[in-house]
Amino acid sequence: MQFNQQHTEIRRTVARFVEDEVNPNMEAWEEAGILPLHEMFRKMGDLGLLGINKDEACGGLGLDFGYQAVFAEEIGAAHHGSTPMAVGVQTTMATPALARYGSTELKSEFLAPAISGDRVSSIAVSEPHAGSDVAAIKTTARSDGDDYVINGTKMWITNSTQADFLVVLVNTGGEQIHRNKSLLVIPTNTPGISFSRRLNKLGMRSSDTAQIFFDNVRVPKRYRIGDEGRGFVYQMEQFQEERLWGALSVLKGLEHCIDSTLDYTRQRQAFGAPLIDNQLIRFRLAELQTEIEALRSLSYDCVQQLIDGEDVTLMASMAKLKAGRLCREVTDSCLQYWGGMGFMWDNPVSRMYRDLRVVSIAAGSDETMLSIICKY
Amino acid sequence: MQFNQQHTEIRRTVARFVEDEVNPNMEAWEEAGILPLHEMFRKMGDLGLLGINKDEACGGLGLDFGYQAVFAEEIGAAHHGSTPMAVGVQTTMATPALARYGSTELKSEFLAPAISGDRVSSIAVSEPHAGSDVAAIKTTARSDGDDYVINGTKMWITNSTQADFLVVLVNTGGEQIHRNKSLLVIPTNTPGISFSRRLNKLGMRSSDTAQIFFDNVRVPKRYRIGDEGRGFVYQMEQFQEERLWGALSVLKGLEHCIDSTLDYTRQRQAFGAPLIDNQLIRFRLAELQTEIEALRSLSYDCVQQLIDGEDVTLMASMAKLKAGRLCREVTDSCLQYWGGMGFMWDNPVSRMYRDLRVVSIAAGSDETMLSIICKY
Amino acid sequence: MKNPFDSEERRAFRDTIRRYVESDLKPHASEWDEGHQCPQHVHKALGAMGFYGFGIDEKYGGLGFDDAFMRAAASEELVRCGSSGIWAATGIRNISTGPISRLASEAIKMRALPEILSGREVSCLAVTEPSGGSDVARMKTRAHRDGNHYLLNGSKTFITGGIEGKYFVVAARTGDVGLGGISLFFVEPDMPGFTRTPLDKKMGWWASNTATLYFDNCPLPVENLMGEENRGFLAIMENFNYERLVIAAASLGMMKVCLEESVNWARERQTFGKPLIQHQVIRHKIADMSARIDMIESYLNQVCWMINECELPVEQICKLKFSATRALEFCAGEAMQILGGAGFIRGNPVERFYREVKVMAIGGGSEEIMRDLAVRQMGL
Amino acid sequence: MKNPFDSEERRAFRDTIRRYVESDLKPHASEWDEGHQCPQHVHKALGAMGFYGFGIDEKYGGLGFDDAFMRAAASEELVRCGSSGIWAATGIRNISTGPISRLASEAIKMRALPEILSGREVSCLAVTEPSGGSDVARMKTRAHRDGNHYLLNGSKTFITGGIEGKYFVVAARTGDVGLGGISLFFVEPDMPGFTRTPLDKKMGWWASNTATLYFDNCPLPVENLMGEENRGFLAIMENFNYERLVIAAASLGMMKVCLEESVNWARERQTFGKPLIQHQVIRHKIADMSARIDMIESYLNQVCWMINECELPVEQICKLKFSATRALEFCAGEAMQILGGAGFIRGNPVERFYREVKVMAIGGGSEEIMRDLAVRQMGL
Repeated sequence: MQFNQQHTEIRRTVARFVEDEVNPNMEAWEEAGILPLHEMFRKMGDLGLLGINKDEACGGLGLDFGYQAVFAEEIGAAHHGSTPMAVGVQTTMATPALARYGSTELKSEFLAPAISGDRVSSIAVSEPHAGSDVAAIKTTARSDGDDYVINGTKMWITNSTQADFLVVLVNTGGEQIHRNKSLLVIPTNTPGISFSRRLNKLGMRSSDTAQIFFDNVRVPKRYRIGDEGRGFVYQMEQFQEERLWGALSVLKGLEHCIDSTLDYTRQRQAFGAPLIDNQLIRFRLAELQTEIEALRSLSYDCVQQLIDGEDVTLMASMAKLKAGRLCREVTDSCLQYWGGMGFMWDNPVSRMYRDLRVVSIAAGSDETMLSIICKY
Repeated sequence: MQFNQQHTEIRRTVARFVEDEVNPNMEAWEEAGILPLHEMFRKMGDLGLLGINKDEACGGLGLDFGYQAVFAEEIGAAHHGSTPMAVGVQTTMATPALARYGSTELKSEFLAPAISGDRVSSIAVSEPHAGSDVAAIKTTARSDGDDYVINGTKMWITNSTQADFLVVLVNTGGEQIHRNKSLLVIPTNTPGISFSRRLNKLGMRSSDTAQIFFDNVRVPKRYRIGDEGRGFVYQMEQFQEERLWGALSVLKGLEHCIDSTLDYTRQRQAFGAPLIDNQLIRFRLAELQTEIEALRSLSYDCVQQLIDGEDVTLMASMAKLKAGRLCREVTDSCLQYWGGMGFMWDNPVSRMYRDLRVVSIAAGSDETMLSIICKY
Repeated sequence: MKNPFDSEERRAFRDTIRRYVESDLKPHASEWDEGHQCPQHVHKALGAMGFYGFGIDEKYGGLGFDDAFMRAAASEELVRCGSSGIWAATGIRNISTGPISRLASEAIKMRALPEILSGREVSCLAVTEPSGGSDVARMKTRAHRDGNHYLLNGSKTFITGGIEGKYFVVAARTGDVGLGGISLFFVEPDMPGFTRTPLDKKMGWWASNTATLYFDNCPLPVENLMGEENRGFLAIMENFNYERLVIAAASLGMMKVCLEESVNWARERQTFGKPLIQHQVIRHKIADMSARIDMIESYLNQVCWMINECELPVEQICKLKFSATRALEFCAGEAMQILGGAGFIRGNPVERFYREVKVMAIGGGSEEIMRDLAVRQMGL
Repeated sequence: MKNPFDSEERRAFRDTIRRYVESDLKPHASEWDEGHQCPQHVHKALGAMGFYGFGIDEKYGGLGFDDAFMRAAASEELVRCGSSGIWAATGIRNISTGPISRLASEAIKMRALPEILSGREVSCLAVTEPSGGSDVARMKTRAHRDGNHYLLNGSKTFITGGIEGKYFVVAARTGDVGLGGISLFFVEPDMPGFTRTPLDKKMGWWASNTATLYFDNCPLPVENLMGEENRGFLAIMENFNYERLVIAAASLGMMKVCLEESVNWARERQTFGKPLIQHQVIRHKIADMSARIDMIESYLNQVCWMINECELPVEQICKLKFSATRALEFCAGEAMQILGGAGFIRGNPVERFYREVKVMAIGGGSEEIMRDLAVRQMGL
């Protein structure tokens, strides 16, 4: 990928936002267990960051995914995993299908305010008994005149307790499991929707995650994105950007782990010399830097393919897989060199160790990525 | 990296050469323990492949390193490691410093016939007690009027028993170990040079490797490449292309391991189903493909940096390190799935398992790469 | 696996602990860990079972014998409650009772040991300093002789149980820089100049409290010097060996729980139309976990046997310790992966153990220090 | 490490083999391996030491007792000559003597066993087929009853020692498809229709010959049926357990050689101004190798104890086998890396072991098959 002046501009804007608005408040949000999403997104909307690759008609910048990729990479400079994930849900997980297949009316009602930062969105696919196995979901939307009536439940839904609307994958009828699903937009104030308490998680503790229950929830059919029965295909398409976001948005966080570990091991004395004088530590960190750089190159190549309109399923799955593996390897190795300090709750590496463990699990587990790669 | 028509043209020429001239003869060469280098290089010279990124004045094509990279990748389609290594010595290990810093006279005497394929070249840096630790070499060149008189020995020298001339790193005087070395061209028919028997190696068995002894070998000072005392710096520079060659030239060989393993496990039945139906095997091969693709992206990025005139020391070391690691991991994992067949000497994966083991050792060991990366 | 070194007594001791863990600890482990406490009745119950008494004379309330197999079994069984924090809050006691029973004056032993060994009071060993980690040779806390007292100055950190501790064994410098100038002192929190603050935001081990201790001209009667002046280093070193042994044993117990939880979940959970346990990658993960558990168990038995029968096998203890925590790291990681999203939600032992892996790998000497030490012990 | 299960007899047996290996095999191992031979006097000398006699009655020339520890010790010591090919050429004998001594007719036993156990003749087990690998259930070689004979048709491959073999135990199908239709036969090479060709271009194990056998209407007297018809599968399976045990033991011996060679080289070799052994990465590699050796040794002892004292621990044997070959792979790879270019030149044991790793990992059941089997044995 080649970067031009405008890429650099976006990179600088995001970097400043992270430095001024995210990192100084991050510890307080971790303590509170929730992010002030409406406030945060309005600020980002004002900066034009929530619709970089969305249509200008809806308030977006109309740029290609390469610019969005820069945004993903740079928002990853946040010193915890929750902010990049929450932002990713808003721009790259819940809204791509809406932007691509939604009616003009639906887009002006939901997409435009998501881009301006006035409305918080969330994507609801997983269910208690269907994680990576998306085709096995059980939530149904029964046709009733001009409406759908939705029943079921969705699990592990990020941003959900603050969301103004959800994009939900449901069964709309038929036997063939890849052709019987649709994507619906459901405002969270619709009667019949309820939420579990916020789930208590190993990491990503600033991020609100909940289970959602649908009890005879009624929405008009015009809230459906695109064609009936095409929801599975739309979601699979949408997954590619989600996975690519996953890979891009961890790069800086992993590098921050290495950098802070380098700083620490340079200061910390043991046996009469700085820790970093141990060949083993230097070598290990060098090797991890190599792996992160390989992930970056792989992700950029994939972004370029996406821009060129090619099928990125293979490359995006590879990038996501490698990201998941690295998140575990890098955080684990770095933590070790902090000794007892690494065991403290507020340690930067310890936080990433907890937060990024989810990368191998969410948006399709490592094993699901491997399944996809095998089929190519 | 972007590829144009001319890249594709070179790729096709090399692919055809490997298919017609290398792979049908490879088994016989392995048996004989030597490659017919003069014959092979003359054919390649006729095709214009030995000076892709060398000056047109010396018979080269005058193209940038990107074209040479395509050549490196494609020659790696050979079904053993010896041919890519021998060719790499000729084009990318022994001659870059000569092309860059040699006098016009020296280039027309040695570089031009190396490009046309009339002369075989070899690079002699390692010594029995100085492998990766290049600064510790002991071979000396004493100044005597207009001549140098060389004494010492060089170890593990590829192509050496067939070489017409050697590029040799020697000590030319002074204390400072990074400023007391020079690169000399030494024709192998100079009196006082002798060779050990061909070394018997774990792999790379078509490649002739020997120890070289210099006993009062006299060459004129005009055979020196560039300035006296700059040899260490020239060699370090030359190493970057060598290491990048190392990474690029294993890609196709590793993919061949995977492809042949895929073919085999599709055919081979066990417990009533093809081996490939085992999820574990599919997943493992998918993961390895991912790693190879990451190495390719990393190598291409480094090639682009080299073309752009940037310092590639860091990226080339990373690419070489990752190549060394992957050579072990891929061949080892693939071999496993062949069962007893993989243990046979002529098995394609078994050969690569033996041949490519040297990648983690030669041209600077993995640990040396790690040392370099640490310093950046 | 059947244990070649089993005996009637060892089986009975293990069974006693196991039954208590199953009935009295397991149902509450999650609640206590989240509540940052380990109730006093747990200390007392373990005391009554002899958990703290190895190698200590009966007249002080000890067992009057020692046995490496029983020490290991006690730790292995205790962590099966699902929180190694509860084990840390109780089991780590033994690193301070060793020096007290060997080195303290008769009066101190008669006063303190029965209190500690019965579980009524908590004792702690204080070696690590804020600036030094495992590097005992650079210890900065000093004790100056002043008439009938030593004046203690400095601070200690990462002291497990330090908030509730009643008796402390504190290492301080009384001589020159280096390993030869360290002495051990018996210190009590009501002495003037002694203060402590909690280190309460840890990744794991929530059931156990951790303290930083500060000493500001704290006056210690000369009788509180434990053993000879300037000879404290060896006493600390000996002690580390037992700490490392029980860390390996506790890691083994945690690995077994990870495997059991994985198998239970994999049998229950359906994906892609069949139980998770029927997927070959999951089955092979289970085989790998089980093989590592067997290897660590065999190695642990070998080392216990050597401790009982031969000289203290320092080299093997080091290698056992880092091998066990590497294996634990592998098992906890694989168990998390098998449990998927369910493992990420707090309240299950796998999630808790995943957060507790690193303290096992670092505490008692990090894996790196263990390798350095092992190679030196090999005479290289 | 000191072995808790050592006894006078076991020590004496191990010492005898060790002394012989040191004085008579080690000096020639490289030459024999490169020369693709293992001289007959080696077979005989090992026979005289009782190497082939475990579990076989004295009247046939056997030892009259069995002991898993001694079986393991013999293999561990033998590979220390520096070529596991020599071990393969001799030690793998035991997989055929087991079935012969349990199942063959008295006449065959009296005739063949003394020849084999004394090392005068070579015997082989022939199960694997060109199309089937480890998949016994799909065996294609058939034996049809025809009057007083069975007519044998088919082929077998990867038969260690098959070129010089005088006696063969051949598995063939006499019944339906599946595991229930396999029988074992005693076959001799002078029978009509028996031919063999060498598989001589192997990556390693050069000292041992390997054959493909062809049977073309080969007539076998009915007395040559070993045990009951269609009951051969279980006999093969039992046998595999001992084969896997000794592969693990041989792997342990190879790992120890890798470690010793690494330490010796690292002490001698100077890089960047100091001996290689002073570089921390090299020291930690050595610690890691040593820890894995200890773990495998401990696990092997545990399994030997279980074989002697309990029921055959099939689950543990599977896990031990793949754990041992994984560890060997690690040690051989690290040793190669420490030796650098010197390790790449033929003639040293590390180079040879590196080429022999995979046959240990595949022979007797691949690591993958071992994991599948272990999980099934765990009842999952």
